[in-house]
Amino acid sequence: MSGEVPDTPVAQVAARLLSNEPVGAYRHLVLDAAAVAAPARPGQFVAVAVGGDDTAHLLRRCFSIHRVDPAAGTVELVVADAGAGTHWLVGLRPGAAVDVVGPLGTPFPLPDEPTGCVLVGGGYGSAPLGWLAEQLRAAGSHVELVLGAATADRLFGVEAGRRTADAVSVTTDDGSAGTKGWVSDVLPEVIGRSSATTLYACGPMAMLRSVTDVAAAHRAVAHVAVEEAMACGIGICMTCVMPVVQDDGQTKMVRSCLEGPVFRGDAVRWEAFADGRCAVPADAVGAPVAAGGGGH
Amino acid sequence: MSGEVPDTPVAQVAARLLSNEPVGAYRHLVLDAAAVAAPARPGQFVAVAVGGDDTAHLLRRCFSIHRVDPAAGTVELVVADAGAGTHWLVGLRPGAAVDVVGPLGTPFPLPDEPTGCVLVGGGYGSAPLGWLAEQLRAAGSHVELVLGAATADRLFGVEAGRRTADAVSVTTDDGSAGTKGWVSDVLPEVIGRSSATTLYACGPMAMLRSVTDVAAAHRAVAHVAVEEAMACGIGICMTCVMPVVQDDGQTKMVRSCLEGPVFRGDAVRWEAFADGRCAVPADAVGAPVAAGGGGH
Amino acid sequence: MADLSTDLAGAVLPNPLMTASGCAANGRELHRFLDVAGLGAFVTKSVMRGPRSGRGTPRMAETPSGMLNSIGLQGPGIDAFVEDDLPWLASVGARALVSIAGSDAEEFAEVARRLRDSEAFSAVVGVEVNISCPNVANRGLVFACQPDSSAAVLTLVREQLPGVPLFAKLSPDVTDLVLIAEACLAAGADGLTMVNTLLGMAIDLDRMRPHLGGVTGGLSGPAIRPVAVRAIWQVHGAMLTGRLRPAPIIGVGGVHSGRDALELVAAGASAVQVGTATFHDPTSPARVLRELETLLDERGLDLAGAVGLAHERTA
Amino acid sequence: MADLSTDLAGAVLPNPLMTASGCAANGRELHRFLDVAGLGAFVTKSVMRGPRSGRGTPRMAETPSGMLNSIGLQGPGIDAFVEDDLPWLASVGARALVSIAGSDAEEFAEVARRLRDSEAFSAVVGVEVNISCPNVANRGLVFACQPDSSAAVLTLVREQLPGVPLFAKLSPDVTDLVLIAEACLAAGADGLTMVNTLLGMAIDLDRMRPHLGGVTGGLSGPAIRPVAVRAIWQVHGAMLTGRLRPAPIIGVGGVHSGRDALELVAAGASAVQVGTATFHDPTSPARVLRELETLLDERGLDLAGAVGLAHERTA
Ligand SMILES: Cc1cc2nc3c(=O)[nH]c(=O)nc-3n(C[C@H](O)[C@H](O)[C@H](O)COP(=O)(O)OP(=O)(O)OC[C@H]3O[C@@H](n4cnc5c(N)ncnc54)[C@H](O)[C@@H]3O)c2cc1C
Ligand SMILES: Cc1cc2nc3c(=O)[nH]c(=O)nc-3n(C[C@H](O)[C@H](O)[C@H](O)COP(=O)(O)OP(=O)(O)OC[C@H]3O[C@@H](n4cnc5c(N)ncnc54)[C@H](O)[C@@H]3O)c2cc1C
Ligand SMILES: Cc1cc2nc3c(=O)[nH]c(=O)nc-3n(C[C@H](O)[C@H](O)[C@H](O)COP(=O)(O)O)c2cc1C
Ligand SMILES: Cc1cc2nc3c(=O)[nH]c(=O)nc-3n(C[C@H](O)[C@H](O)[C@H](O)COP(=O)(O)O)c2cc1C
Ligand code: FES
Ligand code: FES
Repeated sequence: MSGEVPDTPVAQVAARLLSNEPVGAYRHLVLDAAAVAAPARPGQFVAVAVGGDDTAHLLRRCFSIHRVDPAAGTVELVVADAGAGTHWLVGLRPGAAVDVVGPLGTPFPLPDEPTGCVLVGGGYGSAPLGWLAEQLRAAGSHVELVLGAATADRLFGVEAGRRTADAVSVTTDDGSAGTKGWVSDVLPEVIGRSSATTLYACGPMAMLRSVTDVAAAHRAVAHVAVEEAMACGIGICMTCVMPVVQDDGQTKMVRSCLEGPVFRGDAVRWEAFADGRCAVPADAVGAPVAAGGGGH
Repeated sequence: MSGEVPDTPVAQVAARLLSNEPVGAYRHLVLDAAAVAAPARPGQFVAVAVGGDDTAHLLRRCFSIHRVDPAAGTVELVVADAGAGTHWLVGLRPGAAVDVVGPLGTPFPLPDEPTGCVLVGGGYGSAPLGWLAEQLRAAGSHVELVLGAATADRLFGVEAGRRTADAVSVTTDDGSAGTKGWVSDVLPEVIGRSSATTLYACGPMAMLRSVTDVAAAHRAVAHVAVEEAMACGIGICMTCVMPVVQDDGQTKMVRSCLEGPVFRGDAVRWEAFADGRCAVPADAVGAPVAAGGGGH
Repeated sequence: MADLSTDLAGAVLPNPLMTASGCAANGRELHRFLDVAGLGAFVTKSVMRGPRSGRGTPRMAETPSGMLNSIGLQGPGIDAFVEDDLPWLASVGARALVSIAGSDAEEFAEVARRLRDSEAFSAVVGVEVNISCPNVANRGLVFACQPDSSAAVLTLVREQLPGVPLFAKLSPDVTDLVLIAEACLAAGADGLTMVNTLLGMAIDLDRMRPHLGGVTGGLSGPAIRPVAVRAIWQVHGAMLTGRLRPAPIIGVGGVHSGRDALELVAAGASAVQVGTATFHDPTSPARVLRELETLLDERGLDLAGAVGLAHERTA
Repeated sequence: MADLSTDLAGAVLPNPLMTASGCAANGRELHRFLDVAGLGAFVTKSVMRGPRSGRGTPRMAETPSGMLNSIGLQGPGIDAFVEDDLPWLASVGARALVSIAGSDAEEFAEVARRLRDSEAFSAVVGVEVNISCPNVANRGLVFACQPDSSAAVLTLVREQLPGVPLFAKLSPDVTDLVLIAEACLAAGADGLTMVNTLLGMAIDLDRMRPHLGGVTGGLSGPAIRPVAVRAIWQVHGAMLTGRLRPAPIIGVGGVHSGRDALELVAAGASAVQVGTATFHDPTSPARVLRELETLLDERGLDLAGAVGLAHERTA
């Protein structure tokens, strides 16, 4: 809890929902939230209160910012109807008020010089990639997108990507669109042909790990946006931690809402993650000496 | 818990809200709930789930049935925006689904022969009286209404009453409509001039008690519909009890959702009620011998 | 199709779903909404020796995802119960798990005796001993607060009811639940029902005084489910490690859906009661049963295979 | 305008609102949303001797009107805390109520000593001793489960911090809270903070295993408010009847609004902490303060006059 709190602006706003349209298996939400839109950068997220005034759901739900329009003051999200909270959210009608906190977390770091970039998205994880692609291309980088999902309807941003990026590759687990398989199956070829030095990825943990591996194999750097369960989104609860190697070489359990969600892929201790859990590596700072450890 | 469960029909329905219009300080709700409408009689009530799927509000809210139209299958309610649950309910738009259980409780007993009847309502308590008045007049009784409220906008059913009943008297605490004062101020005169033998009342406890007193002074019988806090509305929780003298002269703590809400006024042990509480009379069956008594 | 039957210390029930004591009266009221004979068992309101008026009102307060009650064990007394309520349950074919209570151990025993001697006793599949009620002899502290007072009750009840499946209903408001469970099992309980309500309270802010007539009350509903799951986990875990002898647990606390019921089962419950949720939806016990069956089917599990399963899958 | 000031065993605070330990990190994070110096006190995350990684994930589960957490007391350790966090709190003018923890009584004392010897100690208005954490010497049972282990901690901490207002933070998961309170006050605590989380648990139904990395976790949020009100009521009541010596109580548990805060105050709390609600609304502690002020104004009460008021109005 030391020293890492950003001094960038963050706001809590009663945003008005301007539109809510289906897009494949997801819903595309546009919110009127100027104070969030203005400072936001790709990779950051918002934390949204769900369920209304008398809800039994206490915790905010986090969503990557799909894009913002600072001039219009809008913030856009792509939301999967996953459980009770998202179900409520995607059921809102335009005009409804939505309590939004943001922008939160670290953005994708942009390269100092134009370079070859590959942006990898899994499912709704591709939500922020179009916006990122635009910024990268505007700064002169070559940008290719690799978008994967379980099925065609769970792909997001393919059409828009074809307009924005230099090329788009698609994979689906079931082959219902693009190459049958995983993004990691096509990624080496894409990196190779575009001589990419920088990868950006957003999606499930397993995907982020394999993107990191492929990047390493190609001497590229991967910046990955993770998705850990978050109770607060603003750095005060310590629920969203993961083991990340620090500059001094030590592994710490760091808050992915504050020091992430974007991390360097090669700094994440992937081997600690298994079957929906993440263990504290034995060499992490302050790791329990014996089993147990206790206390809340 | 013995023997008193009615064998009249009761239903749980996902009712559709057909309309929701303001009426004075209240909202008038019309629900499509044929299975509730068909068997309902004036004095009975419904128990409505509030707050939606993910609500923190577990308990149903109870409302007198304003009237039903068995042919149309509609049930009408008059709802005051009193707290969180009613606030949610009055905010629903037509088309919404409302989980309704009913009809519940005892109806107002109708006289065997035509007679003089005075119907007394306080605030939204007058909701069921118009419907009751129609039934009484159809059976040949003379019906007068006495409607009171704190302020003019909290009166309900005055206009409709003038069409239905033989006469309508109005009181308000602040004099903003009708006679300034309480219903009990005008009631003696109304009873006297109409030679009423039967009173029906619905409203706050203090009003029901004074209606009972006035009735006794005029050798009339008062049937009062009470409003106790109810957790279930269907007789399974024992929260809604009040001390009522039984036919055998013994006082029992009876469930007002099952053996009420309509009781003979002279059977209710009014002296047990004070300042928002109701004590168990010392002579009630099974009354605690020492203080405490314990257990849930 | 999952086999839903469950063996509760000899009482073999076709399915594990039950009402919870005090949340379904004695059957007739709920029978308007669901067939009480279709439940694994119908659990009656705790009955004492004589008729009881219960406490004054207000007896309830809604709380976030829960409620407080201070009913004060209102009921007709054991004689009226065995004359009227139990025969009715028998007449519709319900399996009755009869909940009994007392102000001292002797009253429990007396209630048990009169129950045993009653005509409709054949409808009784077991007796639930509600030791989470106040012990007059001990400053009104509930029996279930202490191992010795819990054991005293179970011993006397056991004597009256040889061969009848006996479940001790525990309060979660204790420092060490396993100790109480141990005392009950040693004194003759065949199994445990967990949990009764948590002691709670609400303030009436208009009058700045306790809201409930009984001042404090019992907290129930989904709000307490995590406590119920933990209690069942601890006690079933103690059985797995040998600290307690194995015995069936009936889970109760905050069950509102089949998912909730499966949580209690996975933690170690062989049967599940639905209490407060029935106030929200009168068909809850039957609905939860259907939902639980679907969840078990989806997982390819029989009920017996799901009981305590989460213990096997803990690293 | 209501006088909101409160005297906590000599620490006179301009208002009774505080963050809750572990629900506001150490100040900087929340300072983006509200001025932490505007609160009666800022309560820091329980700090131990050395840095601690805490537990693996998942560390949280949402539950009806509440949540479970198994953080495992992650933190930088007392040296980093006094070098970095405490000076920051001092620099913005916050009044710090520093929460300390330990695996044995000696660790508590050591943390207290290093705190006392630190440069920014002047920002400390009091110390909250989190005895609701596991005692390695006693099978990992929390200190606050037993009077003697609670007293042992308080005695050693008291020695290190003469004259500093000392609050023992109690767990509600005990049979007799008054006993624990008594032991803490006798051992040198100036007051009590009540309550810490309830022990709870959730099952991951996809994997049929405990959801939390730590298996069990602490239940917090509005769901537990009735338990907090009851705990405060019991302990303040014991002070009124002379069973306990009078001492200030800091209330915590499920406060989400000014009405909730007033419930705790009316039950006997002289100050109120807002924990989990801050996750829902980062401005909660400041908002609750405003709402509480309005409610007191409406009732013509000063804070001091409202503390424990419901006891006077009980029949
Ligand atoms: C930084 C970040 C960015 C995200 N971006 C998006 C996005 O752009 N689009 C999108 O649809 N979803 C996104 N998610 C996932 C989204 O937050 C979850 O789908 C959502 O929280 C599920 O809530 P629920 O109430 O529908 O499900 P429930 O299962 O009812 O949720 C129960 C609890 O678990 C948490 N939880 C459940 N699933 C997840 C998950 N996958 N990740 C984190 N917490 C979870 C919830 O927040 C809640 O506290 C993101 C998550 C994070 C952390
Ligand atoms: C038989 C009966 C008939 C009723 N008829 C009507 C009617 O026709 N129109 C109408 O507007 N209201 C009627 N009420 C009152 C209505 O039920 C309450 O206004 C409503 O329950 C308040 O809920 P809330 O969530 O808005 O308030 P909250 O204060 O948030 O409710 C909290 C809890 O207290 C209970 N409660 C609060 N006020 C009352 C009350 N006055 N009576 C009973 N329980 C209460 C609620 O049911 C809930 O459990 C009737 C009540 C009963 C028992
Ligand atoms: C209104 C009410 C009355 C209750 N009465 C009893 C009772 O008589 N005997 C008993 O053992 N438990 C009683 N209980 C406790 C329940 O049986 C159950 O243990 C508790 O409510 C937790 O389950 P739930 O969350 O599903 O309601 C009562 C609970 C409520 C809400
Ligand atoms: C995520 C989380 C972490 C907590 N960490 C601590 C802690 O370090 N020390 C402590 O004394 N209490 C801790 N608590 C308990 C809270 O301070 C508080 O006592 C409890 O959550 C009840 O209050 P609430 O319902 O307002 O959250 C923690 C609670 C939560 C939810
Ligand atoms: S989500 Fe609370 S610290 Fe990250
Ligand atoms: S409201 Fe439950 S018994 Fe009457």
